Amino acid sequence: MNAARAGLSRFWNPIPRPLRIVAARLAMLVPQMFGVMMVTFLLVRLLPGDPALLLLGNMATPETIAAFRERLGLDLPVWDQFLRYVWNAAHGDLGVSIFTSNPVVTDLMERAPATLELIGYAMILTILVGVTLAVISVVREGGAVDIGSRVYGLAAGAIPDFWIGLLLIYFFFYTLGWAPAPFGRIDTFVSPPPTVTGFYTIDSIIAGDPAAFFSSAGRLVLPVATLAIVNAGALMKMTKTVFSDVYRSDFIRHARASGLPERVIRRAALRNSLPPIITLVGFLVGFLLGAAVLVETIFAWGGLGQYAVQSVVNSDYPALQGFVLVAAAFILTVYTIVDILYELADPRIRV
Amino acid sequence: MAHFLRYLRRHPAAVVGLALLLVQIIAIIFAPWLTSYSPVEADPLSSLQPPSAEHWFGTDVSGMDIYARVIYATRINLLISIVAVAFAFIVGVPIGLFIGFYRGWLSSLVMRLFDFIQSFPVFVLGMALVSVMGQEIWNVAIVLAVLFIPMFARVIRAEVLSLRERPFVGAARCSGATDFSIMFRHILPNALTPAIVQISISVGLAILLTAGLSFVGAGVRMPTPEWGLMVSTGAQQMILGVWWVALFPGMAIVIAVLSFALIGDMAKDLSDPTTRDR
Amino acid sequence: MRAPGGMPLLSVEDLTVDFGEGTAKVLSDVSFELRRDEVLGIVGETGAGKSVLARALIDLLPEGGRIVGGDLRLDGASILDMDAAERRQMRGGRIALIGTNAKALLDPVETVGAQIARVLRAHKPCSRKEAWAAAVDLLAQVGIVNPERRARAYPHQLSGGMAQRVVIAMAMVANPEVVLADDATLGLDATIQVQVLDLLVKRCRDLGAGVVLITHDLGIIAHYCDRVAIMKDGRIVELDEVGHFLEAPKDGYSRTLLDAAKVRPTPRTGEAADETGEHAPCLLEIGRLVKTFPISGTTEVVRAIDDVSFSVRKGETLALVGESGSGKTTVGQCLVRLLESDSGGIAFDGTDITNMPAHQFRPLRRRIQMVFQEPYVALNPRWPVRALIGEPLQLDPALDRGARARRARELLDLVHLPARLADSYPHELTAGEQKRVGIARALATGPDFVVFDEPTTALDIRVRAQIIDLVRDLQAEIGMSALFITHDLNSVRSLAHNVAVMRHGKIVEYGETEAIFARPAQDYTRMLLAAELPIEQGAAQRERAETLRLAGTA
Amino acid sequence: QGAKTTLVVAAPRTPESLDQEYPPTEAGHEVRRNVNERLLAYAQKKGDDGVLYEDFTTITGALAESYELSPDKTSITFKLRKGVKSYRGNELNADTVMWSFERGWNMKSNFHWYMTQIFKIQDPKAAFTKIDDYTVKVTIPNPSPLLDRIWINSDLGILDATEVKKHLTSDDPWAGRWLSTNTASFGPYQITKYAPGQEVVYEANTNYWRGPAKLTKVILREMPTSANRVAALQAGSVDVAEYLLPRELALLEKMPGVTVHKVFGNYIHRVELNNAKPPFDNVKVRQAMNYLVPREEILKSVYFNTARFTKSPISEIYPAFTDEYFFFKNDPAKAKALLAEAGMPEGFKTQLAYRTGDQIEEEIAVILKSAFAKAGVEVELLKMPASTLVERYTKGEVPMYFFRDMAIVPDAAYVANLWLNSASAINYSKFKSEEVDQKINAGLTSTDEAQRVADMKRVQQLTMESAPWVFLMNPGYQLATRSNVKGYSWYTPNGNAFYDMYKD
Ligand SMILES: Nc1ncnc2c1ncn2[C@@H]1O[C@H](COP(=O)(O)OP(=O)(O)OP(=O)(O)O)[C@@H](O)[C@H]1O
Ligand SMILES: Nc1ncnc2c1ncn2[C@@H]1O[C@H](COP(=O)(O)OP(=O)(O)OP(=O)(O)O)[C@@H](O)[C@H]1O
Ligand SMILES: [Mg+2]
Ligand SMILES: [Mg+2]
Repeated sequence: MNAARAGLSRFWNPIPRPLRIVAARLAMLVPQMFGVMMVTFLLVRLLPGDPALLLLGNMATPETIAAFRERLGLDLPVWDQFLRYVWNAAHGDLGVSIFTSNPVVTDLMERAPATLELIGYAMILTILVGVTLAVISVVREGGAVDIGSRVYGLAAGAIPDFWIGLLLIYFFFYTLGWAPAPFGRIDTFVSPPPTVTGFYTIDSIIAGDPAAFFSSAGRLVLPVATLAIVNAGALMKMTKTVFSDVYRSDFIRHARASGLPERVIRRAALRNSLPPIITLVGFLVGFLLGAAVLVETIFAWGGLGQYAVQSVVNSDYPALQGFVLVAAAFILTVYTIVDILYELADPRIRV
Repeated sequence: MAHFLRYLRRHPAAVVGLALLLVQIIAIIFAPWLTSYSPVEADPLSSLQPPSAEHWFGTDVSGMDIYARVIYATRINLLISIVAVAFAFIVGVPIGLFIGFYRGWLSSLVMRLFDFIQSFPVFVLGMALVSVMGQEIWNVAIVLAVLFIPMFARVIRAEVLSLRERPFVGAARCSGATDFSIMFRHILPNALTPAIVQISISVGLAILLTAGLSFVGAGVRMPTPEWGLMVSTGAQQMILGVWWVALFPGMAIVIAVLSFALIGDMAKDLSDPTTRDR
Repeated sequence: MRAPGGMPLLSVEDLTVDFGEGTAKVLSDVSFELRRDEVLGIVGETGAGKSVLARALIDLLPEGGRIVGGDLRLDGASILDMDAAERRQMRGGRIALIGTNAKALLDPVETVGAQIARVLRAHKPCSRKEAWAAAVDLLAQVGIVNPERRARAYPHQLSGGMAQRVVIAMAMVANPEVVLADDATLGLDATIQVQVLDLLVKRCRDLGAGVVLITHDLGIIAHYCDRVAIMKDGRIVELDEVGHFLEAPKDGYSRTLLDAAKVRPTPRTGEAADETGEHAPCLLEIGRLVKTFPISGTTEVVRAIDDVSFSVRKGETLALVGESGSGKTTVGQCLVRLLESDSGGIAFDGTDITNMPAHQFRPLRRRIQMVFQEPYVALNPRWPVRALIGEPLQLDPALDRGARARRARELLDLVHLPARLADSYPHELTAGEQKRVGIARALATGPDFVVFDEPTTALDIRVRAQIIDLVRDLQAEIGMSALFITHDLNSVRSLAHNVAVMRHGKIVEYGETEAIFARPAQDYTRMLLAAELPIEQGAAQRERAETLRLAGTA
Repeated sequence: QGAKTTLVVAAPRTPESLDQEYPPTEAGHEVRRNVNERLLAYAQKKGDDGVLYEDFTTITGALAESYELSPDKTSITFKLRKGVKSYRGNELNADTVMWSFERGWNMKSNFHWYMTQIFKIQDPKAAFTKIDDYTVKVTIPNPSPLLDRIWINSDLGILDATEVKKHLTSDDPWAGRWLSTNTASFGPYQITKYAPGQEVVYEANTNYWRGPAKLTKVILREMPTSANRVAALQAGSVDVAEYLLPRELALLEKMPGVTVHKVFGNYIHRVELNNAKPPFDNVKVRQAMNYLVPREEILKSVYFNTARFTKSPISEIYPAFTDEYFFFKNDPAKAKALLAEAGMPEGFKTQLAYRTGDQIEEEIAVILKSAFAKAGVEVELLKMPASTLVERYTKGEVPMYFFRDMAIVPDAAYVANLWLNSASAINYSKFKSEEVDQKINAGLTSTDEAQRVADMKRVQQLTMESAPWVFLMNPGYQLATRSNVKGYSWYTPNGNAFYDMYKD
C-alpha cells in the first residue's frame, strides 16, 4: 500500500501543479458519471405511463403494441435495459425520442445552444450585477448602494423566477409594448443566422446580419433579465459576505497601512475572494439550468428546459433520461471546472 | 426573552419577518373567517373578474375567488414546506453529524451518494420524482425532503469536520465526555447555527420549488389552492393583460419566503451567544 | 546619518480618540515626541490603547474610531491637514506599520516578492522589474537565505519568522522615516524573536529612522529602546529614559508592572525536597514514546515525538520546555489519550494506559487532567461557565446534581473567580478569566496529575503573574503532580522541580531546574536561555544612552 | 421578400412523425393532408360563412381520375390520373399505388387497420390487384358501404415509391425510419425542414396536379402555450395561430387585423365513465351525472359560445345525426333523486382524470367538481400525462376521464362502431348494449342507406338513454389568422389545408 503510494507519487509529484489538478479532477468524473447514469436510468424507468399505448393510440392491436415495446426494448429485464443504455450512451446514442422520432442526442444538440445562450448571458449579467453590487456596498458601507442592495438581497432570494418573468412580460410586452412577444429566440420573420456556435447573437455577428442580431438580442433581454434579477441577489449576498470578510481582514488593513492605492487593494481583496466566488458561480450555473426549465416555459424558448417539461408531460422516457443525463453531466463538468479553477486560484490548496 | 426583545429593538428587519410570519399564521388558522368564499368552488359565470369590492383579488378562469385561494393556500404551501424541511432536518442533521464525526468508508459512501443526488439539477430531479410518485401533496413533501437531506447533512458535516478538531472537543473528552455527549452536547449546538440558517433557506426554497413544480404541472393538483398552481393558471392570462390571477399568489410566495429569510437571519444571530446581543 | 536635533521627527500633541459620540475615550491627551534615530518603547496592559495609538499615527483608525482632539505632526507638518493622496503616500512611504502575526498580514494568494514590489511601486515610480529586484535585495538584507527563490513563495509556504521578516521588508522597502512595530514579535519563538528584533532595530538605525516599539515584554524594552512610555487606560502615565524607568519608575502603575515582570521567586527545589526525593513513588512513567503525523500529500511523516522517556513522581512538577513545534503539546496530549501514540508505553500509577480501551480509560480521567494551551478555543462557546466547570464532575458517579453545583461554586472560589461569572459564556470573559475556568475544569475532579499546556502564554504581564501564583498555590494546597509545558523560562524557575528540554521531538537535556539554569549542557538549551531577554539594560544600550546624553539630544 | 407567398403558422406542437403510418394525431393529420395526396376526395362547397367545406355527398377523383364500385360494393377500381408528378418529379402509376398498399399492409399500422377492421381483408394478394399501368382494383370479402369513402382518409395517401425505395435498408425494409422525418408524395407540399419541437417548413410542390399552391412556403413554429400563440398573432409575428382557447379567440375577435374562423366540426368532447365498474355500471348514476352538468355555464365561460351541446354520440355535421333524444338539463334535484334510486342518496367519491397541459379540460374539470359536489359526488381531479391517462383508462382504472375525439369518416355507423361497439378496442367506457352492437354491425355491411339511417337513429336513442358518457360539448374547430389570410377551408381531420389558403 505504502510502496504503491510512493511509486505513484514518484510519477505524480513532478507533474506541474495545474496538470495535476486537472488530471485528478477528471479521473473523478468517470465514476460520478456512471452513478449519474444509474440514477437517471432507474428514475426514469420508474415513471408511470406506457409510451407504447399512448403512441399507438386508438388503433393499436396487442401485437403492434408488443412489437413496439420490443423495438424500444421495453420488454427486457431492467438490468439488461440498463446495460444496453450504458453501452449505447457511451457510444453517443441516447435512444430515440418517442415524440419527435429524432435521436435524443440530435434533439438535445439542437436545443442546447438555446439554453446555453440563455444561461450564458444570464450568468454574465448575474456576475456583473452581483459582484459589482457586493463590492460597492462593502467599499461604501452604509451608502445608498449598500442599503439598496440589502433590501434587494432579501427580496431577490424570495422572488420566484417564473413570476418575475410574467411580471416583466406584463409590463414590457403587454403594457408598454417595448419587448417582443415572449416566444422563441428570434422573430419568426427573421431567419436565424447560419449555425456556427449555435448562439444566435454570435452567429449573426459572424454572418454580418444586423437584423438577426437585433432580433435575437432583443428577445434575450427579458428572459436573461428574469434569471439575473432572481439570481444576482443570491450571488451578491454571498459575495458580499466573502468580500467583506476579506476586505476587513488583517492583510488588507496591512496593505492599506503600506500605502497601497485603493484600486490595488480592492483588486487584491477581490482576488482573494475569488475561490469562494468561483464555487458560488458554479452552483449558480447548476441552479440556472433548473431555473431555465421554468423561464423557458414562460418565454417559449425552445431550449432544453422546455424539452424537459414536455418529455415529463409526454412520458417520453428516452428524452427525459437524455435530458437529465446531459444536465447532470453538464453540471458535473461545471463543478469540475469550478474545482479546477478553485484550486488554481488558491495556491494554498495541495494536490 | 430579554435577549430577544433587545434584539428586536435593534433589528427592524427581524420585526418585519415576524410580522409577516404572523400574517401567515393568521391566514392558516383563521382562513374560514377571513373570507366567505370557498377556495375550490368554481363559479363559471364570474370567471376572470378584475379585483373589486366583491372579489378583492379578482377571480380566476374558473371564477374562483383569488383572495380566498391565496389565503387557503398558505395552509398547503406552508404545510408542504415545513413538513419537508422538518423531515430533512431530522434525518439530515444526525446523518451529517455521524458522517462528519466518524470518518470511514461508510461516511465516504454516503457523501458520494449525496454528490450524486446533488449533481442533478434540483428542479428537474424534483419534477421527475414527483411524476414517478404521483401528484400527491405528501409526495411533493417527500421529494423535497429527499432533495434537502443532503443539504442539511452537508452543512452539518462541514461544521463537524472543523469543530471536531477544535480544542474544546479534546478538552471535553478529557473531562470524560463520551462520543455521544461530544456529538450531541458539544458539537451539535455549535454546528446548529448554519443548520438553522439552512432551515429558513430551505423553507423558502421549498415554497419556491413547490410553486415551481406546480407551475409546470408537476406539483399538487387542481383545484388545490396552492400558490404556484395559481400563478400557473394566471401565466396564460398575463400575456393577454389579465394581471391579477398571477400577481397575488406570486406576492404571497414572496412574502412567505421573505419572512423565512428574515427569521433565518434572526435565528442565526440569536442562536449564537456571541452575536445575540449585537 | 542622524538628523540634527531641533524639530522632532514625529510629534503627538494631546491626541484624543474615541469610538463615536458618547463612548469612552480610548486615548486621552496622549503626547510624546519621537526623534530621528530613536527607539521609543510603549508598554501597557491589554486594552490600554497601544494599537489604537499606532493606527492613529498612520491615520488608519479602526471603523468608528475618530480623532476628537490634538494633533499629529510629521516633520512639523500636521498629518490631519493632509489630503487623501498625501495620506496614502505618507502611509508606508513615510510611516510604516508592522503588525502582530505576520502571516495574517500577507496576501495569501500573491507571492511575497510581488507584495513587497507592490508597496515600492505605490510609493516610488519604478518599473516592475526594478521593484522586483529591490524586493529580492531587501529580502536578502533581512536575512532570508536564497531570496530569489523565496520571493516567489506564497505566504503559506513560509514559517512565522520568515513571514515576519517579509513584513519588515515590506515596511522598509520605501525607506520610511518612522517605523511602528505593534507587538511585531508576539507569538514567535524567543530565539526567533530576538533575531527579528535585532534586525529591525539595526535596519532602522542604519537608515536613521525613528522606531516606536509596542510590546508587552519589558525585556524587549530594556534591550532595545531608548525611551519608554507606559500606557494605561488610554493615557501615557510615564515617559522616561529606559535606564531611569528600570531603576526607579515614578508612577504607581509602572511600578506594579515592573514588579510583576520581575517576579522571579525562589526556586522550589528546596521546600519540596522531602516529598519528591528519590524515594517518592513514580506516578507516571513514559517509555520510548513515539508519535508521528503523516504529511498530507506525501508519504513522509513528522516525528512529533521521537523516542521520549521520562517519569514524574508523586508531587513532582516537571517542566517541558523547547521552541515552538518541538513536540511539547503532542506529549501532553498523548498522556491524556487525546492522541494515540504509535509505540512506546505510558504507565500511570502502575497501570499501563497506552492501549487501554476508551471506556476503561474514561474513569481514570478523573485522575489525569489537562489545562489547554489556548484558553478561549478550549471552552465550548455555547456552554455557560457553570456547565463547563461541572462537566468533569459527571465522571464522579457519587455526586448528584446538587453536589455538583456546590462543587462548581467551590471551584470558582478556588481559582478566584467571582461567583457571578457562573452564568457567563466564555466570550464574555477576559483571557485571564478564561484561563482560570480552564484550570478549574482540570481541577474539578481533584486529579492526581495535571498537564498544564502553556498556561501563561498570550497573557498580560500582570495576569501572567497571577496565574503562576495560582498554580503555585494550588499545587501547594492540593499537592498533585504536574507536567508543566511552557515557553516561558521565567515561570519554569518558579514552578518546576525538574526540567526536560525538547527539540525536534526528542528530549535533549533533563535535570533539576536550578542545575539546568545554572549549567546548561547543550548548546540548544544555552540558546534558549540566552533568548530570554532579562529586564535590565544591556551594556550596549546603556552605552548608547550615555552617548546620546552627552550629545545633548536626550 | 415573398412575404405574400410565405405563411407562418403558430402550432401547439410539431408533428411527432411525418409517416402516415404513425398513430393519428392532430398535428400528424395536418401533415398528411398537405403532403400525402390520396386517391379520392370529396367535392368542395362554399358554406354561408365563406368557408370551404367538404360535400360528403359527392366523391370525386384525386389521384384516381375516376373510380368504379361494383354494384354489391365488394370491389372498387381506380383509374389513375396520367402525368401526375411528385415533388421530385417521379410519375404516378399503378406500381406506385401498389407499392404504397404493400407498404401500408406490411407496416401493420393504420392502413392495415382500415383494411382488416373495416374491410375485413385477410389476403392482400387477393385484395389488391394491378389491372394495367393506370388501373388498380381493390376487392374485399364482404360488402361495405364505406368502400369508396375510406380512400379519402388522410392516412391513406399514395407515396412516391420511386423516391422512398431509395431509402430502404435491410433492417428497415419499408423506410419507416426515413419516412418518419421525410416526406415523398404527390400532394401540394413537401416538407423540406423538419425540426421536431421547433419548426417544420413546407415548400410547395410545383408539379402538383391541381397546379402549384399560392403559398409557396409554410413555416410551422411550435409554441406550446396558447397565450404565446395569441401574442405572436397579435404582434403580427405569425399569420396563423392554431388551437387557441375560446377565451383567447373571443379576445382576438375584437382585435383589428385578426380574423377568427369558426367551424362546427366533428369533435366531441365528453367525460367517459367506466360503465363496467360501480358506481357507473348503474344507468341511474350515469344519468344523474348528466343531470349535474351546468352546460350553459360551461358553454359561456369556457367555450365562449364556440361550441354546441353534445346531443348525440354522432358528430352533428355527419349524415344520420339527430338531436331529438337529448333530454338532459342541469337539474341537481333530479340527479339526487336518481342517486337515491340507485341507493346512493349521500353521493359517493370518485375520480376524474384529464390530460396535463389541457387547459380546457382543466377548466371544465374544476367546474364539474363543484357541480357534482351539489349531489354529494365528491370528485378528485387527477391530472396526468397523456400516456399515463391512456394506459389507465385502457385498463379501466379510472372511473371518469375526459375524452375528446373525432371520427374522420363522415358516416354514423363508422363513428358508432369506433366508440360504442362493445367489440371496439377504443370503446374505453366499456359501454355494452346488444341492440347497439347489432345495429352497428348491420350498418357496417348493409348497403341499404335508408335502413342504415333508421338503425343509426335507434343507436343514438339508446345511447342517450343509457348515458355511457357525461355528454359535454361539440367544441368545433376554430382558427385565428391575420386578416389578410384568406381561403380558409375545413376538412374532417381538422387542421389546415394550406393549398386552399392565400394572402392578399
Ligand atoms: N473597532 C473598535 N471599536 C470600538 N472600540 C475599540 C475598537 N478597537 C479598539 N477599541 C477599544 O480601544 C481600546 C484600546 O484597544 P487597543 O487595541 O489599542 O489595545 P492594546 O493596548 O493594543 O491591547 P493589546 O495589548 O491587547 O494589543 C480597547 O478598550 C478597545 O476596546
Ligand atoms: N495533528 C497534526 N497533524 C500533523 N502534524 C502535527 C499535528 N499536530 C502537531 N503536528 C506537528 O508536530 C510537531 C509538534 O507539534 P506540537 O504542537 O507538539 O509542538 P509544541 O512544542 O507544542 O509547539 P508550540 O510551542 O508552538 O505549541 C510540529 O511539527 C507540528 O507541526
Ligand atoms: Mg494591540
Ligand atoms: Mg504547543
